[in-house]
Amino acid sequence: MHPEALISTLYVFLLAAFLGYQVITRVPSLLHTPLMSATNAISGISLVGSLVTAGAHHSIVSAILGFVAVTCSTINVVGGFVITDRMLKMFKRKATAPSPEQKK
Amino acid sequence: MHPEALISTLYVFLLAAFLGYQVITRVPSLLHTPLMSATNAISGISLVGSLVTAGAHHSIVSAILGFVAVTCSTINVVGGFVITDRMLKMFKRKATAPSPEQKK
Amino acid sequence: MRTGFIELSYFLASVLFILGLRGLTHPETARRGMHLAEFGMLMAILGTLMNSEIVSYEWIIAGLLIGSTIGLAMGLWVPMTAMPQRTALSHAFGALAASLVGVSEYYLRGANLGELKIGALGFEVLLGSLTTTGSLVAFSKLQGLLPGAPLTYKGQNVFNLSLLAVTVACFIALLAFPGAGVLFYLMLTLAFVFGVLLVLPIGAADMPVVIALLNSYAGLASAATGFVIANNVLIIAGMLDGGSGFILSIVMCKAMNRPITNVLFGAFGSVSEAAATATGSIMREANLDDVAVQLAYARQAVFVPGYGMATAQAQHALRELADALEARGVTVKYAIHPVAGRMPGHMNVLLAEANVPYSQLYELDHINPEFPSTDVAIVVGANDVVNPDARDNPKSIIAGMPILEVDRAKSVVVLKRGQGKGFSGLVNPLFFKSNCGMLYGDAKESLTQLVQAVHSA
Amino acid sequence: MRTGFIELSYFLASVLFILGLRGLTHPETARRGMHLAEFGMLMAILGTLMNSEIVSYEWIIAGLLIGSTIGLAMGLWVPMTAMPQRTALSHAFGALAASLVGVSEYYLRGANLGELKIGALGFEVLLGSLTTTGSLVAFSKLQGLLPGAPLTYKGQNVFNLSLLAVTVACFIALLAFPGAGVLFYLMLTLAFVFGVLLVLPIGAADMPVVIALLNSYAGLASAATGFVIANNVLIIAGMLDGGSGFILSIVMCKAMNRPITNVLFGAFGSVSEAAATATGSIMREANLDDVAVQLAYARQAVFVPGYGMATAQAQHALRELADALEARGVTVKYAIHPVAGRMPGHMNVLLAEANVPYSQLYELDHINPEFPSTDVAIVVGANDVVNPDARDNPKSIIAGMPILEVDRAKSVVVLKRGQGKGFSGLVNPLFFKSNCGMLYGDAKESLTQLVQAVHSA
Ligand SMILES: NC(=O)c1ccc[n+]([C@@H]2O[C@H](COP(=O)([O-])OP(=O)(O)OC[C@H]3O[C@@H](n4cnc5c(N)ncnc54)[C@H](OP(=O)(O)O)[C@@H]3O)[C@@H](O)[C@H]2O)c1
Ligand SMILES: NC(=O)c1ccc[n+]([C@@H]2O[C@H](COP(=O)([O-])OP(=O)(O)OC[C@H]3O[C@@H](n4cnc5c(N)ncnc54)[C@H](OP(=O)(O)O)[C@@H]3O)[C@@H](O)[C@H]2O)c1
Repeated sequence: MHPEALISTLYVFLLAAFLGYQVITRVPSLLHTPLMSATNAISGISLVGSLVTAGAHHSIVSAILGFVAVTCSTINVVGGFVITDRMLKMFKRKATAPSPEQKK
Repeated sequence: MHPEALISTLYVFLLAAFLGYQVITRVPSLLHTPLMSATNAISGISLVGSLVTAGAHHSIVSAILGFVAVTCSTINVVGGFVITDRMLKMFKRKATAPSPEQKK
Repeated sequence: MRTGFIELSYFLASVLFILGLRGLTHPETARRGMHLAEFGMLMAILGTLMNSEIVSYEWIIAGLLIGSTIGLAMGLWVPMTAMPQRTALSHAFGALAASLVGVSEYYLRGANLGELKIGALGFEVLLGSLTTTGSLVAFSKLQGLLPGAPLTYKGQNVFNLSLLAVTVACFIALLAFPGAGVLFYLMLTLAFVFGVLLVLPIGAADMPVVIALLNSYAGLASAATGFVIANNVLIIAGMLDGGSGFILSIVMCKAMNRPITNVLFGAFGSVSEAAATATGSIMREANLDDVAVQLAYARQAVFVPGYGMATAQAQHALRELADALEARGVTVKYAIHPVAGRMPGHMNVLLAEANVPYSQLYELDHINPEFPSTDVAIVVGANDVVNPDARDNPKSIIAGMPILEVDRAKSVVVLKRGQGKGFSGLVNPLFFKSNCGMLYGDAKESLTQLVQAVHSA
Repeated sequence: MRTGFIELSYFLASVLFILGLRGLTHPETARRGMHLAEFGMLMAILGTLMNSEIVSYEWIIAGLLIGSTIGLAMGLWVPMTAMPQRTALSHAFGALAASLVGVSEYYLRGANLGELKIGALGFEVLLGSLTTTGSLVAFSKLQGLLPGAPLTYKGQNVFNLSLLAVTVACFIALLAFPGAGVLFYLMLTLAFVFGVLLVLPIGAADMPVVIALLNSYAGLASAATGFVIANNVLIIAGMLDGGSGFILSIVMCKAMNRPITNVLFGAFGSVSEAAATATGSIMREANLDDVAVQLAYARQAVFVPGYGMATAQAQHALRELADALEARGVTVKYAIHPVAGRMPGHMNVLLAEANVPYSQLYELDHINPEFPSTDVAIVVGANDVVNPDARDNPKSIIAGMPILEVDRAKSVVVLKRGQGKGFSGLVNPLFFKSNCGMLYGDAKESLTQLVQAVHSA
């Protein structure tokens, strides 16, 4: 890697760490379970690595490793997003029967 | 610039923008005036550009431009930090004479 | 041109992931946020598929198809109560993927990677592998495939530390001799073994913290992959993931008032007998019809759900009871402790499943001042989170943990099956207080009966 | 090695800047945060001085010395009431520095920069230049060197827009012919002129929003410089600076309930006569001794400071009054409107200067519910922020702006010099209410007299 690119990558790392911290601490405990499955789904982005490994045909070994990796990541992506949506769909602010107190 | 480095720089830009937004929106209005002078001081970091311009002796024109830029940035850095500290020193949680209510 | 498009898709994906997680700061915007993140993922995948290094698509399509099928099945059918296990399993998948990409990269390029990349790659493989096996053990414990109790033996910590030292030594040696495949595969194997040994001595009840920690490892492994293949979106997503795991583990430890080292090395839950203190007085059994009448004529009732509600799947019955009471004009509130249940946000998601609006859920700080003016507090399978010892007895092992102060309510009814202890294995003095009655039985059954009794009250 | 150290210093500076601003989220941690940021700045400067491109230090040392002297003098002696001007001036300095670095870069390397860098450089010079002159005009208006009233003429907006179009055209042409110096210097000149024309038609009272906007431009210019010289810390600091300006301008516009376009092109404050509505009834003058007695025997008094307190420098006198009242057992609270005064946080910093603890300062949402149970509300040089028309009269030009509802207090006393209008030029129906009395005179004098009267009450 070009040294300039490496340095910038370190900055990306640093800023992403700070940003992750800032964003996640704002998630209310109400949504902590969906948060877990959402980050899970997003971490399936490692697909961008495994897809290339699976398709590059450098050797059969790497193709198989890549295939397993693609499968695993896809499970996370699809499963994670589906489950997150399933959960979030359930959160409602108002009941069908109105509840007397609405503060929080 | 190397294209890889350029791309990473764009990411730095993106993340810094998000991070700036997240961090600044958490500053309470109580501290908005110090915030203004603090960011002002920090923006004096453009010194890192002007110092090189002033010292590189490529030509007398650029040296003078650099000199003016160094002066301006230094005013901001020193003035900004001094004023911010002057203000922040004044913010006190408790009065010398205790105040009856402390909630907020 | 083509790389331009690929890079653009990654950049867009990064933006959308960040926006997506920001959406989670509020339940109103959460779903839209997730749709953005989904779209970002699609972009990134499509972009990657345009990569000119990819020459054949069979393996890719097979992987995507199988993965989607399994993922969809898991996503649709895993019950809400099994979330902790599912999360553990998915960390295993994620970490395995990171680890395998690393292995294949090493297999292909090995010695030609340069010191820095070898470093990142070793880090990725190390973290990925130990997270894989660690998460699998956590999954097995939670699913009941392995005994939940801590598995300890003499000298365990010393042994584990030595193993870790050897693994790290391999890693360092690899930095010096990047070409030495033996070192790499030895490190890989040791990391797999270490993951198992790391999690075995931790009790099932402490798994949530472990899972969150493993989550942050998995995130770091992803970020390291990003370094290796010079891909920024991976770094960003990895750090977001890692940050979430890290913060959730901190939240849990804080809410339990235990340092993280105690969770990891304390083998908590293996000493349940010793903690039982003599309390002298007796527990009063409550009569179901009495409780129903009490509830029916209360002004305000507060429900305190805990782990027992989750195991009994009693959330729907609880909601029905709330409906019945509200129909009679009783104000009903739910008090949610941050570590009630076995997972952050556990109670919230179960109650949401049962259609309880989140405006009725109250956090610790908001509900505690209300207990003195509450007529009846119903504790549904919660124990530790309402243990007044945490507040009153500085010698208790949970001393300092913030609790829901139900003992200050005018009267308390506890729904549990018998003399079972909570997660901490402590005796709960609440149960012996004069304003507290015990309603024995499975939470779901008790609640269903209560609903009928309220209707006829 | 040397570049390694330089890069490390920049990296550290970035971390410290972020941590420093994060410190500002709480007054307890704010000072420590700033010390971190100061240390980061020192690191970055020392790192830069090691740059091997630097061959002579005379100009550098001269600049640093002169800058530090002026900066220190300004920092120590600028009074708190002159903060808005100072801020405007410092944006001019910052933007000028960015612009000059850009000019010198173009002067030295010109055509050899490549399209992307020329783009960033043009952006930097454009924004830097217009911010420089714009901020100078803003400074002059606030300092009274230029008339504060909006300077408008027919066709102004059209003329300004055309000028902007020509400037942007130069910029685009420059992208195509990076070597054409004429284009560059023409663009530079036009940007300087445009900055002046942009700010001239805006009234002095609207300057705070303009200053915040110029702040965000200055930040963007810095970030663009970062692109040009490939320096990440500049990008980060620039975006933090820009973000702050952007957010503050939004906060102000929201609190005034005016869209930003209205601020920029509305020439607000030039139409004060038209807005005066007939109110019919009369204003009641209050007697100083009556007010003192009322205060002395109140249970709770709320002080509402506004721009008049700032101009009268009455914060110390106000604090003395609070002390006198508290000594008699009266509960004193300060109600702070987000846009009271002429700068975000203006009142907070003035009251802090007068030693008022910030736990006594209450924001809109916290104090409004308390007015009905407040015996006396003292309005010290505030006007618009307590104008009930904003709430009651949907046709008012400030309709929808959130206000401090002093009119709901049991009684209100307004300290002002005479019939002067507030920033918006509106008549304030509050002054005509039956529970409201006017105490005419300079705020500082009135307050000092009140203190004495309370002592002898
Ligand atoms: N939420 C998290 O993130 C998290 C993470 C790590 C650790 N923890 C720990 O988990 C604990 C959670 O506390 P908690 O109060 O929710 O639960 P708890 O202390 O584990 O108590 C659960 C109670 O539910 C009863 N129960 C079990 N099954 C039941 C059923 N089917 N019907 C009725 N009652 C049933 C049990 O008594 P019987 O057996 O007599 O029925 C027991 O008293 C805390 O100590 C916390 O530190 C939580
Ligand atoms: N804070 C910000 O960030 C910001 C930014 C942009 C715009 N603004 C605008 O500024 C306004 C602020 O409202 P405000 O209520 O604080 O002030 P205001 O509406 O401008 O009213 C100031 C009042 O103070 C009186 N006054 C002036 N000098 C005085 C003295 N020496 N002693 C006593 N009284 C004196 C004036 O009446 P007399 O002349 O009769 O004495 C006037 O009624 C809002 O309209 C807001 O939108 C604020």
